[in-house]
Amino acid sequence: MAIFVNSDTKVVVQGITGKQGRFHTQQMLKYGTKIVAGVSPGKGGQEAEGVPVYDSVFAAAKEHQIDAGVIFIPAAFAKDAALEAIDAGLKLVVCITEHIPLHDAAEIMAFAKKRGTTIVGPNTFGIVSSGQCKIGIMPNQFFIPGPVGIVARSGTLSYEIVGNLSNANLGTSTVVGMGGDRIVGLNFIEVLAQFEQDPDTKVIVLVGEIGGSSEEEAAEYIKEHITKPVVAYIAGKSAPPGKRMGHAGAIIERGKGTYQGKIEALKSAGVHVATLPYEVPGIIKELQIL
Amino acid sequence: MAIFVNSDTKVVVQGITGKQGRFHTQQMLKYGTKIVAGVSPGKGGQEAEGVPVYDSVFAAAKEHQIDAGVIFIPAAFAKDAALEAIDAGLKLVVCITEHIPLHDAAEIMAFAKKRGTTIVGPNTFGIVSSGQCKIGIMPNQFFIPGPVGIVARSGTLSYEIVGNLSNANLGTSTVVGMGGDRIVGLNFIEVLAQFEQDPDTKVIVLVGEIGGSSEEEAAEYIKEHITKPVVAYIAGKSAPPGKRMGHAGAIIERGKGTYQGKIEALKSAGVHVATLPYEVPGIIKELQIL
Amino acid sequence: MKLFEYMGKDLFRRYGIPTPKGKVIQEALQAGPVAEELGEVVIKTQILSGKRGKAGGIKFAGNPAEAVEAAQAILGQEFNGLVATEVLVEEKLQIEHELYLAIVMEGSLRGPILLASQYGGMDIEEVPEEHMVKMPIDLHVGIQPYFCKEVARRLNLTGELGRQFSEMLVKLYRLFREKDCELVEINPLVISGDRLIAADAKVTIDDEALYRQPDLPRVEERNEAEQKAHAIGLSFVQLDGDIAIMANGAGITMATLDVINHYGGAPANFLDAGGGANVEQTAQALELLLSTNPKAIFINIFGGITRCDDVAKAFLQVNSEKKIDVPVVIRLVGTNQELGVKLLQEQGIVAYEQMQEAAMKTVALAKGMVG
Amino acid sequence: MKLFEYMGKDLFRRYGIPTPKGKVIQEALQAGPVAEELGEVVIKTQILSGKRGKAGGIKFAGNPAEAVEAAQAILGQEFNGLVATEVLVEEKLQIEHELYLAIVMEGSLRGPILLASQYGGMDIEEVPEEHMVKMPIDLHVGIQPYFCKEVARRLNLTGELGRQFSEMLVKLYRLFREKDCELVEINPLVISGDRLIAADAKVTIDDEALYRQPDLPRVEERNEAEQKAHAIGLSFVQLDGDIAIMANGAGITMATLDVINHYGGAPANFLDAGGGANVEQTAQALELLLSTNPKAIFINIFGGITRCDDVAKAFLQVNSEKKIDVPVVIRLVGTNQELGVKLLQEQGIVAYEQMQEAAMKTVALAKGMVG
Repeated sequence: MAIFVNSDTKVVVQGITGKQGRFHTQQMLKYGTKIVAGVSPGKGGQEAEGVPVYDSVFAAAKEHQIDAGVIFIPAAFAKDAALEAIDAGLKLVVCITEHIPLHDAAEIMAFAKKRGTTIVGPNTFGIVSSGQCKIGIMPNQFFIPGPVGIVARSGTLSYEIVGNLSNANLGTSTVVGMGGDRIVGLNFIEVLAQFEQDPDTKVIVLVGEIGGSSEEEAAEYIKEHITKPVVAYIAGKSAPPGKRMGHAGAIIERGKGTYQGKIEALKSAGVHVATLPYEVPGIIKELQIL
Repeated sequence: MAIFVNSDTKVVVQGITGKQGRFHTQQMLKYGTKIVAGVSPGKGGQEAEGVPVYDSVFAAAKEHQIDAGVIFIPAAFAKDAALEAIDAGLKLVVCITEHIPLHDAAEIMAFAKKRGTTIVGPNTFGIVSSGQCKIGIMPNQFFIPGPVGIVARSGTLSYEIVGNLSNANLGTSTVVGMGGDRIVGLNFIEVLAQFEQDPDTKVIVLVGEIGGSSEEEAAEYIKEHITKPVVAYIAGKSAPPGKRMGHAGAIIERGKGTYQGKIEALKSAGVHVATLPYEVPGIIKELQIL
Repeated sequence: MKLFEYMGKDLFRRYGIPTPKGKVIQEALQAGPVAEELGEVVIKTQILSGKRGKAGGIKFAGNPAEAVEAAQAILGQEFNGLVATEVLVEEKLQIEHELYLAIVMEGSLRGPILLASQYGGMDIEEVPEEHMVKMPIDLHVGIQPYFCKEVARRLNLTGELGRQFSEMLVKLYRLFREKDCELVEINPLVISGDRLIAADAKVTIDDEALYRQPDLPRVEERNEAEQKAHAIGLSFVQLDGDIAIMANGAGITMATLDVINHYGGAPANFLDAGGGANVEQTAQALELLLSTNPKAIFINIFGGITRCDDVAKAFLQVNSEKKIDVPVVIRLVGTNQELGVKLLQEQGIVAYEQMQEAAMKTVALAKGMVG
Repeated sequence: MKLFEYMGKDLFRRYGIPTPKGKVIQEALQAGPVAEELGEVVIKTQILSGKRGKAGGIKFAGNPAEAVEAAQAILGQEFNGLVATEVLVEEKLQIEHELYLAIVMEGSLRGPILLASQYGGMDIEEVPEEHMVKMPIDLHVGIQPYFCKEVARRLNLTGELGRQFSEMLVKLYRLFREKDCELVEINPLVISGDRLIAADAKVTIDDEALYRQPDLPRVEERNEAEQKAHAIGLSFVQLDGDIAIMANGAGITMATLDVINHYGGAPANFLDAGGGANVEQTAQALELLLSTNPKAIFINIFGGITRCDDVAKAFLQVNSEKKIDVPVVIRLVGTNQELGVKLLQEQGIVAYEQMQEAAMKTVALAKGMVG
């Protein structure tokens, strides 16, 4: 099963002829992702990595059934690319691009909501259903099938945890990168709800960080709706307030978004909290559910 | 049962202290409509026709459960009133106001669609589920319960047909006035779909007119989805092209929206077409389904 | 409200949409100096109708003398039933290709749609469906760069022309939104050398929004009687028959015309007195009908908000003031029916209850078949 | 990017939002003429921090001499850790009531929200929840008249003040949208006689959108090292510890700080070299760390896009160029791990595989507990 994407998902790559787009198309194809088309204005009719290139998502969608898109487009043009993907009817759009202006992100989300499109990102490493479909920039080798569903705000930190899990012989069902920006398309709640329904996912790992309130909202939701065990790791315990820690969303402002607040909320929701990232596999083993 | 509104529907009247608003509030109350609140900015705290008045729909919605609203507000301010009703979370809004600018209507519909609000009108006589709930300006005396569901673009013409039906001892389940403007919230299809599901409705009467393409679209839909008998009357057979016949929507333009085109479409969908409005009851009797 | 071509082009220029150089004139002689300046010109009659070319309302001229002659041949003439009082004298464009572009409010979409075609210049209804580009516009998102590029792509406009097209489309949509348009249409949109130019302009403004468009010119399409009706708030359309008709509500008025027609009568007009007319409005409506000198008058009232006694009072008032000398058939049903019928009866006037019977009687009266 | 109060008020004025009369000055003596003109004044230190009043950064003056004195007392002083180099001299408002008004981008709503309160002037976190008005703004619909009236109603602003408020709100939202704001805040929004005036202005611009806001002033909050890092495209935050840290990715860098902290170490910085840094970028990052004179350096790489051999090469390059003399702990996992580890080994450098082990070693080294 897996969530959001699977071995049937047909993908278009926006910005396929750029350096990033080309490289990651290659990597995704290697992983087994069904990339059916690429888009690059003015380069319609060409091929990139063996994938046919079109001038627009509309043009690609006329020739192929397309379920999802992935955006490798510079920040200044990413809004337009995302709006096009939404307007062309894509059901899921992964926006890898970072540094997208906040108001642009808000406009993307408003249109996506109106049309029922799921946006992953922006500023995400993407989403991967292990062994089936990878839409994103994560290294192929770490994502092997298994019972752990992961939802994270941060990329490399997820790889770290996935790496630790695989050292402990634990694979992943789906790994979702929500993105590090203030405004992202998916929040923990929507992903948790999917994991709860997914028979392949036996345990959920939530990788959060300081800033915003999505971990607190997730805790509320877990309390009411999630029956599967949840293990959480929150980064940023030692971060000072008022400083943006790399991610646009990772900032403690006006006393909100603190590590302590998040941990308390999660604990009171029955979530198993790891203090250090490499404690996650041990906690899962202790649950004795696998 | 009935569709869209019933004896449980709780209604707010926007513009309740105006001449029209006051008069029709009185009439609706007489009919048995559950009017729980009225809105008139600056008059919060007063009463009108025994109904408590609030300064805004938000203020009214804080004090009462409200399902539907009806707008008696001059055209220039009707868009704002409708947007407020939608934003305040009303599920159904009947917009009686005529002469609303086209772009305003489009903006209302765009917001309503986003929020899942059903708009009846603008430029409508409203909607009535006979014996249960009347939201609109139709004369009370003609709307008695019965097996005929009516959906119409025009008010007085509907009364004419309802009058003819009641002379023939046929009452109505729900009568829906879509409104005479070019852009209205409900089209025939959405109403037909509801009538199809409504056990109280045994036969459907569609009252159309020249202009636009909603009758043609209705015919397509009826062919595929409606199992109940449909009787149609279309006004405007003798109207010349290019002239607006009272309603903003009633105009034959560029060869589109003609009487002939509509009749043909309806007939080919198996609809029983009345050539003259007073033929409707006879056609229903001939169907021998009641 | 439809704008004349030259008004539409003025509006285009205000929004930065390229149009041919030109000038609108009322006297043929004025064509001379314009042609002097512009060289080869086209002279286009300014009427609110399409198919002007086929009707002979568009002529070309190679020099000032020819221009004056062409203007003379058009001015004062009738085309498609409309008299030309103005002509537009414009530079003759070198035309590589003609496209079609429009934005229109579409009822079934409840919002605007873009229509475009690679094949412009002809009647757009004649362009095969597969050559039409139709893209709904989301009001909340408007016209975004990707949208323009996609339309340009489907029209095969690339490079510089594509760029010009995108720019034009954004401007056209702004005009459409800001000026409360029902329709903006450019047919043909011309490729002339390396430029895109709007060679025609058709702009229709929403009548209901005119109150907030004070800077737009006003064009009056109504005839005198229609203007009078409009001034007193009635919806009136002149037709070419001899039976004057008044009813209350647009739908029932249309139906009344149809019924009269069905029995062989010819309606003289459409007059919707409104769903809630009072005595005074009804009387005014009646006077308007009388002023058109019909052979008979049919008043068809189904009283909802309209009260039957008000209608009876209005009729009696007008009748006492100016002794109505054409046969009048009155059908009265609905609110306060008994009261209205009684008022009429007291003056010896019969009110009908059935539309059918009343309509048949009216037609018979108009044909002089009954007294 | 946060704007100073006076910049925010300049922006307010450009959008027609009423502000007190005033002038920003750098020299205390300049306060004289301003007070001469304005009468009673308030002198406000211009620093990017709240709670300026409590810190003594806001003073009142009844005449020019007092104004100069007050400016003198502020300029060059430190408030909340920030040095005041400018003060704003403003007319002292007669204050009937203080409100709060803000528009902010809210992550959980994925769009803007309006925040307002009848109780302004104080720290907004201290206002009880039930006195806060919170209304999400739909980007697609914007701020409509009903919305303004509803907020005004909830703030008990009626009549003329309500009208002024609605007008101000529309302008504030336009500013918020057009200037790519994360936050616009007026606290307090003052009722002075019959007028509403923005007595303070807090405006935060989205850093990612600065490229399209060329007409806004630029405010630099970063210190020197942070600016240097920003210039080479690295995300760097200076902290007050002594262990320099570099990792690849914001999340793992934060986690690395936490782990170091957990074992009793004190991170000197946050440095995210990015998820896909190459040799050159990594080398620059390393040089930056060296320039801060830490007691130890911890390089924590989980190679995804980042290649471990690139990191190894970068380290060896810097090491050969400028002989690194602080202890460096390198953890290398992921893409091209073997290659990277081998390159280091060839130079006698051990790479760790486990974050835990590496972090503990780093802390021990920084504390001089091991060689």
